Amino acid sequence: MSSTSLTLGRAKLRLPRRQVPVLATLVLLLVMYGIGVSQYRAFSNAQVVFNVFIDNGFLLVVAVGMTFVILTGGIDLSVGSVVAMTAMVSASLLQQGLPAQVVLVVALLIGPLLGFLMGCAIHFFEIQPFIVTLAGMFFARGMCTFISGSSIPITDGFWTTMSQQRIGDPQGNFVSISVLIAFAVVIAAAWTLAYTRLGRNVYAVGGNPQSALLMGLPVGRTRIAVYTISGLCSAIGGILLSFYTLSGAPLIAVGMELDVIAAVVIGGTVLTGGSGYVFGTVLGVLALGVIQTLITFDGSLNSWWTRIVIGGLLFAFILLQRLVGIRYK
Amino acid sequence: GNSDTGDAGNDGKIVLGFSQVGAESGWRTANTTSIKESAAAAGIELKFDDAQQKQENQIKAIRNFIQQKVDVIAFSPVVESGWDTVLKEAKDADIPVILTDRSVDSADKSLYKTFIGSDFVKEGRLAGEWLVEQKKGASGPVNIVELQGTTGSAPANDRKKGFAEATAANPNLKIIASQSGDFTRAGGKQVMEQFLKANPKIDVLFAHNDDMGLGALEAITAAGKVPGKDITIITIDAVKDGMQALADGKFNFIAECSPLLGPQLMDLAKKAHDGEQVAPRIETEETTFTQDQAKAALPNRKY
Amino acid sequence: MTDSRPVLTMTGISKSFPGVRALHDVRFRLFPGEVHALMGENGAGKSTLIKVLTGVYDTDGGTVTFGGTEVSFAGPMQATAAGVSTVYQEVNLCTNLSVAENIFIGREPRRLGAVRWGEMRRRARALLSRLDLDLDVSAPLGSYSLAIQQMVAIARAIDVQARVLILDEPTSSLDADEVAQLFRIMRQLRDEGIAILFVTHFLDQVYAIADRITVLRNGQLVGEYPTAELPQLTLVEKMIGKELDILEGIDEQPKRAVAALEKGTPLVAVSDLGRSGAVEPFSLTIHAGEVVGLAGLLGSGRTEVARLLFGADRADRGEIAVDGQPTGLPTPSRAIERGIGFCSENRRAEGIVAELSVRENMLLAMQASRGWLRPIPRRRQDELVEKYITALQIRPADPEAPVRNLSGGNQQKVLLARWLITEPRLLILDEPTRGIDIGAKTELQKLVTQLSDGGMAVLFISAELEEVLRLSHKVVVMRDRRMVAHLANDDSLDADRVMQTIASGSHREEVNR
Amino acid sequence: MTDTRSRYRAVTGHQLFWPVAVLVVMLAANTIYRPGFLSVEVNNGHLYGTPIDILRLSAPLILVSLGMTVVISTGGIDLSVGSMVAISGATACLYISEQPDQNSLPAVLTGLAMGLGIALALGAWNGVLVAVIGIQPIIATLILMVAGRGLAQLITEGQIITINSGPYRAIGLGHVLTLPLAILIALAAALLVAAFTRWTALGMIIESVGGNAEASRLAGIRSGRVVFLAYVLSAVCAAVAGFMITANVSSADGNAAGLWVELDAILAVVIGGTALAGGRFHLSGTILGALIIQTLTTSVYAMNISPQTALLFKAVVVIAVCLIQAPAFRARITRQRRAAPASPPTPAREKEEVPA
Ligand SMILES: Nc1ncnc2c1ncn2[C@@H]1O[C@H](COP(=O)(O)OP(=O)(O)OP(=O)(O)O)[C@@H](O)[C@H]1O
Ligand SMILES: Nc1ncnc2c1ncn2[C@@H]1O[C@H](COP(=O)(O)OP(=O)(O)OP(=O)(O)O)[C@@H](O)[C@H]1O
Ligand SMILES: [Mg+2]
Ligand SMILES: [Mg+2]
Repeated sequence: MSSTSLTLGRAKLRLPRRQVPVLATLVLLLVMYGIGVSQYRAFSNAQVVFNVFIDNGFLLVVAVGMTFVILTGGIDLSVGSVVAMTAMVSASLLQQGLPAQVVLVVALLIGPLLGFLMGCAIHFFEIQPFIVTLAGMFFARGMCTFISGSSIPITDGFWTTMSQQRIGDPQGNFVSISVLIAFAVVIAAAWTLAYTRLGRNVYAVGGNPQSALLMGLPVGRTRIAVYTISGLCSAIGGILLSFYTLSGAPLIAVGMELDVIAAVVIGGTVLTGGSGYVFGTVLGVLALGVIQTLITFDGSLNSWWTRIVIGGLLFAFILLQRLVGIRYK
Repeated sequence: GNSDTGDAGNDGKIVLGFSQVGAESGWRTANTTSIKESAAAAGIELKFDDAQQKQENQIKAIRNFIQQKVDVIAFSPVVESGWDTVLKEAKDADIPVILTDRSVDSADKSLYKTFIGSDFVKEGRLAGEWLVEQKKGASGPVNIVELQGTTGSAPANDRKKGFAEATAANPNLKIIASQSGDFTRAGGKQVMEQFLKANPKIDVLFAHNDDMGLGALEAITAAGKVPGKDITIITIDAVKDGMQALADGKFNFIAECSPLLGPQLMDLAKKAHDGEQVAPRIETEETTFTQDQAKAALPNRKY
Repeated sequence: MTDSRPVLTMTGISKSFPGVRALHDVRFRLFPGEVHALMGENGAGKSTLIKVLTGVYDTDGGTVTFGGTEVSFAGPMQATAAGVSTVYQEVNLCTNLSVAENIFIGREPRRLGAVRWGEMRRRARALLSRLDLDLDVSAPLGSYSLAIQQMVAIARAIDVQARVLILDEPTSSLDADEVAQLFRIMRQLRDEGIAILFVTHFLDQVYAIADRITVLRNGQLVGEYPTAELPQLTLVEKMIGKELDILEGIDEQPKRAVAALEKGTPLVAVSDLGRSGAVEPFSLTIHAGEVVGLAGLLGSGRTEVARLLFGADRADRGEIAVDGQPTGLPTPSRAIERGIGFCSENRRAEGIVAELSVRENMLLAMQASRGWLRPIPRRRQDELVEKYITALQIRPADPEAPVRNLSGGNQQKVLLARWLITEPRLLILDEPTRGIDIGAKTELQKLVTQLSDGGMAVLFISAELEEVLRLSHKVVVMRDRRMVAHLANDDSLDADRVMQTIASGSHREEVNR
Repeated sequence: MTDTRSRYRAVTGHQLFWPVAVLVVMLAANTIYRPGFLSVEVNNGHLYGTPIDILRLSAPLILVSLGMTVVISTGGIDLSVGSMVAISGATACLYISEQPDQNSLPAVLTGLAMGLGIALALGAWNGVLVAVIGIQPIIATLILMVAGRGLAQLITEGQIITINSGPYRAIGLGHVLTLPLAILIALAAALLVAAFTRWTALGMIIESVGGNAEASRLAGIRSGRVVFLAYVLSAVCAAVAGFMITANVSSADGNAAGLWVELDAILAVVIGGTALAGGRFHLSGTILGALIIQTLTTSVYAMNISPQTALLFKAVVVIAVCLIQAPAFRARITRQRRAAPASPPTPAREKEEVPA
């Protein structure tokens, strides 16, 4: 068949296009970093980059979980509250004198459990993810204030070590253990998405749930799994946050779900599902982190200008990303 | 100033990195303005960062200040706990830290130089004590409703605590309802509307800030009651609109929480930079206002 | 056919949807080693029967026996696992995934839990070459045309080690070559003892491959017959329930004269229209009242020509003149303004708006051209909808039914109605007869003839060459995304000559470029 | 027998039945807790009572949700409505506060016009980002959600602008025929949007774009314009809500006004039966959704549920609401009950809808 050879030629030309959004994001990120270096003294310190990772490790982990959910075409609004709830639960259990290992296990179970329940509600009762996870968000935040109205400090030795241990080079540059954990999560997630059945089912369900069902794929199981994974990532994120702040506070991570969704979407994952990469999400988180670092380094903006400039930088970033994307289309 | 340590300060100026909570209220904005103005007046270069009410953002800001090698770091902690790690990094970088407005709960007091600011518990207590004094002679029960700040926030927790402690002195004083009005006028009004409908007899309103009190005023008026007379109103903060209401006789008492700690902060920043010894706790000069005092003070209120 | 025990028996199957009784007490048997055709008009209940079998729908009553035991599959996953492999009507694959994945997802080759991508691609290539396809298996499926997607769906189904293979209208968008290819494989599988359930509206195909035929009408069983004992005419009568001489009607369509039409300014004159990577620049004229057929093999670029003409894809070069007036490159709304309509081949993705009602779907294009400020008066709406529901025999005849509840063929009719309502001057029909039953197809062909007699120009694309030849005044041949010949449809033109032209790609006998 | 049953089916099958039922149950629960909950009296010539409060307070949410319904129906989402509320309210209040006579009607009208004007511009901005540049709606509107709050604070300079203007106040607190003006405005807006979408073909076109954008494009719909219009409409609705919210307390708070209203609005839309993926929209359902949310908030205060547990309470109610609303859930419950005595081997289930 003569026609098919041509098809082949055309498809080959198309191949790298799938990576274009991610590449564009990477380039823009580097440009933004370059601007920072040229504008602000001390921006070029390696530690600045490390700090972006240290300060956004928990965000990254949560965003990875959200990537799974968004890839199936869903959304999880509960992540910020689950992060806070996990930190609160850990802090309050530690305060009551439970051993660190037990606390870790308990804290890491709550998030996935909630995620699992939400996934079940979404799948079995066919309720829209938005409303289910919004209820989950109220619930988790409610648990936070229910546990304690005020913040609870953590003095546990294990937590303190995890928090203050610096892993670094002789120049004094360092990262925290949380960063390593975040990287581990990223790699595990990327591997899961690329190389396991679950991962491929996630893309299929996001591409077309009805087709996936007719193809005999476990649509329900996949849906429930992604919300459970997101819950697990939120729980890990919560633990990292409690390492980060050594406390549990009822109002921490308010509105984090939006940051997370923004990071995932900036990273090139499409909100309707079916396309995107964990690596893109990493870039999305970094983009948000660098924007924030730029603003702190500037140090001349008042509160409202801070917001306006964040919005402006976000806009510039997304616009350029989009334009680069179109150019190569 | 000395140029030997200040690497970011190019012309020998002291560089102060300040991380503000946000701009969530008029009070906070006045606080920011005070700090900016007095920094300029004192010849200190200010690196200002707005954390948008998020602790994570404040920690990030402090890390970046350390990278920029500012001379002094100051910040108003969003919450009390969770600062040890980053404060340790600041200490390792030999940058003195000053807390404003609110303290942190670190066991290691060497992590910061000093804390300058108001004491929320004390404000609540002052409000409560005034009420106890007023209702000394009351024979029957006095019904109090409370408008709390944002649930889980430190001022709300502390003011509630201080007020409860003080009013415990008189068993006649009973808090019959307590809800969160989120520190906003709209919130205060909406909650007060329901309080008024659910409780036929309300004698006292205690609001955790002026704004909620101002919102509640409208609800009280709409219910056909006279604020300040039928219902005694006590609030905290003393922003301009609140003071006006107090002077007009609509409020009965305000415990001040002054945002104007800029000059004191600059003073401390200089001392800290020069390595001078400073007291570990410095209270801002604050007072309380009755209606008459408000009338007198109102003409020269700055915020 | 040899084995006397059926591998699959369905008895007393009933299924109702709100307001529609899709199946009523239907019995169906499938023997190992046979190809069993399930026949019936659009909406007769064929797809529903299949979906009940594989557990997509629950039954309201009846039993399914598979391999001697009574079963009730909870869904396609269980059915597949039990050995029932299905290609549902419409392509039900994930266009965002690669071709290879679409074939293997759910049963990817793995090592230690990790998908072996290389192995998967290799096996996909091997499998596709069995179907005589050479695709880039790592390209996203969505980058291939619907026909190729259909082939991929088939590849997926035949790779499963199944005892029963179900194909619901797999050939609706395939060319003769691909059909032959498919049949070769179907025979091979049948000889291996696999039972095949096959749905199609093409009678020739039924007689070419089926051993046995079950006919449904209005959700009820008409009967089960060995193919040899059921003449075509009787089959049609059983399907539609009336005695009609449809077949003669179709065969005796006279050749259409072209000469008279080719005078004056063409309605649409295209010169050098092209889009790099999609189709080479081409020129074409269409006169009022003319039916132009596009012939070519699968993936030869017919759809792309149609899309460029309508502005569905943006051309990057060339010009279009309407009534001799040069107009800018079209966009869909501009094309409609100029009286061009386009009925896409991919009705699910590009045609119906599933949630809206039949009425709204029918009126969409007309409303769009009027602008939203001028709604069509309700009475006029009802008139129009009523008219076309009757004319095209759309069932159920309920204008307010959500279009997603209609059977595939009836959805196609709704789309056709959408464009007929706009009374276009040039109607582009890309595979309009896809999946519609023989009665409706004849009606449609008559309609096209009538419309063109009334002055409407039609660009007609169909995988069925006979149909193209029957209707067109002029046949344009596509090959490898290039227009290679314009042939006048006179007495000398027949399917063989068109095939030759396609094969040789020669430019002879061009008419009015 | 069959007649009553089919009538019962018709009633419970109606798309508004379950939201109404939820609302009724909530009101009933409140009345049990406090018998006077539903009592309404005349006070100063207008109605006074908790139900009236609920109506008045839900008016802004209804407005915002109306716009949100249309946006969601096109397959988008508008996160910037909260900021829009703050900006329009702040603009109007700032202008009015600078006038020598705050009670003059022309001044108030000018202020409103300015607020609306800014909202129109910002709505158009959102519309351009989504419809022209093609940025995903959630992220396109997130930009204004972040920057818009800054803009509102820039307008108020971080302070709360207090005004003392009778006419402006009336938007939030006025009464017409003893009813709160706010709810009348909201209902008028709802009727307007309904007329706008249902008497013209706009509604169908919006639903078509939200249902299948590509099919709509090929049917000749210039979906860009429709989508653009939806965002502008949403901004205008938010602006009017902003006037109401600020008028209610006679002050503009750039930080707090409309905070998180976008989530409430989306929730209202979803409770009202409009799918977040776009397509069919239900304005009356949205209004009910908004009423439910406000009733829930008011219940927390009226029942004096402690702030620490208020969120848990809300969560439980929202979960209950979505469960009751979900046909699949009800089907399971009723089938289980029916299946218990008869116990057929495989109880019938409703499954995912699959096109033919
Ligand atoms: N999900 C559904 N909801 C309501 N009615 C439906 C649904 N699916 C199918 N129907 C109806 O059931 C009947 C049978 O449809 P089915 O799809 O089985 O027809 P078919 O024989 O496959 O037709 P075609 O040849 O057009 O594909 C039709 O009247 C159709 O409208
Ligand atoms: N939407 C699309 N996006 C990208 N490429 C496409 C698209 N549709 C078709 N193609 C590619 O263009 C080629 C030509 O397809 P086209 O649909 O025009 O062929 P055709 O002659 O209509 O054949 P058929 O429709 O029978 O497959 C296809 O093989 C496919 O690779
Ligand atoms: Mg069918
Ligand atoms: Mg085609």
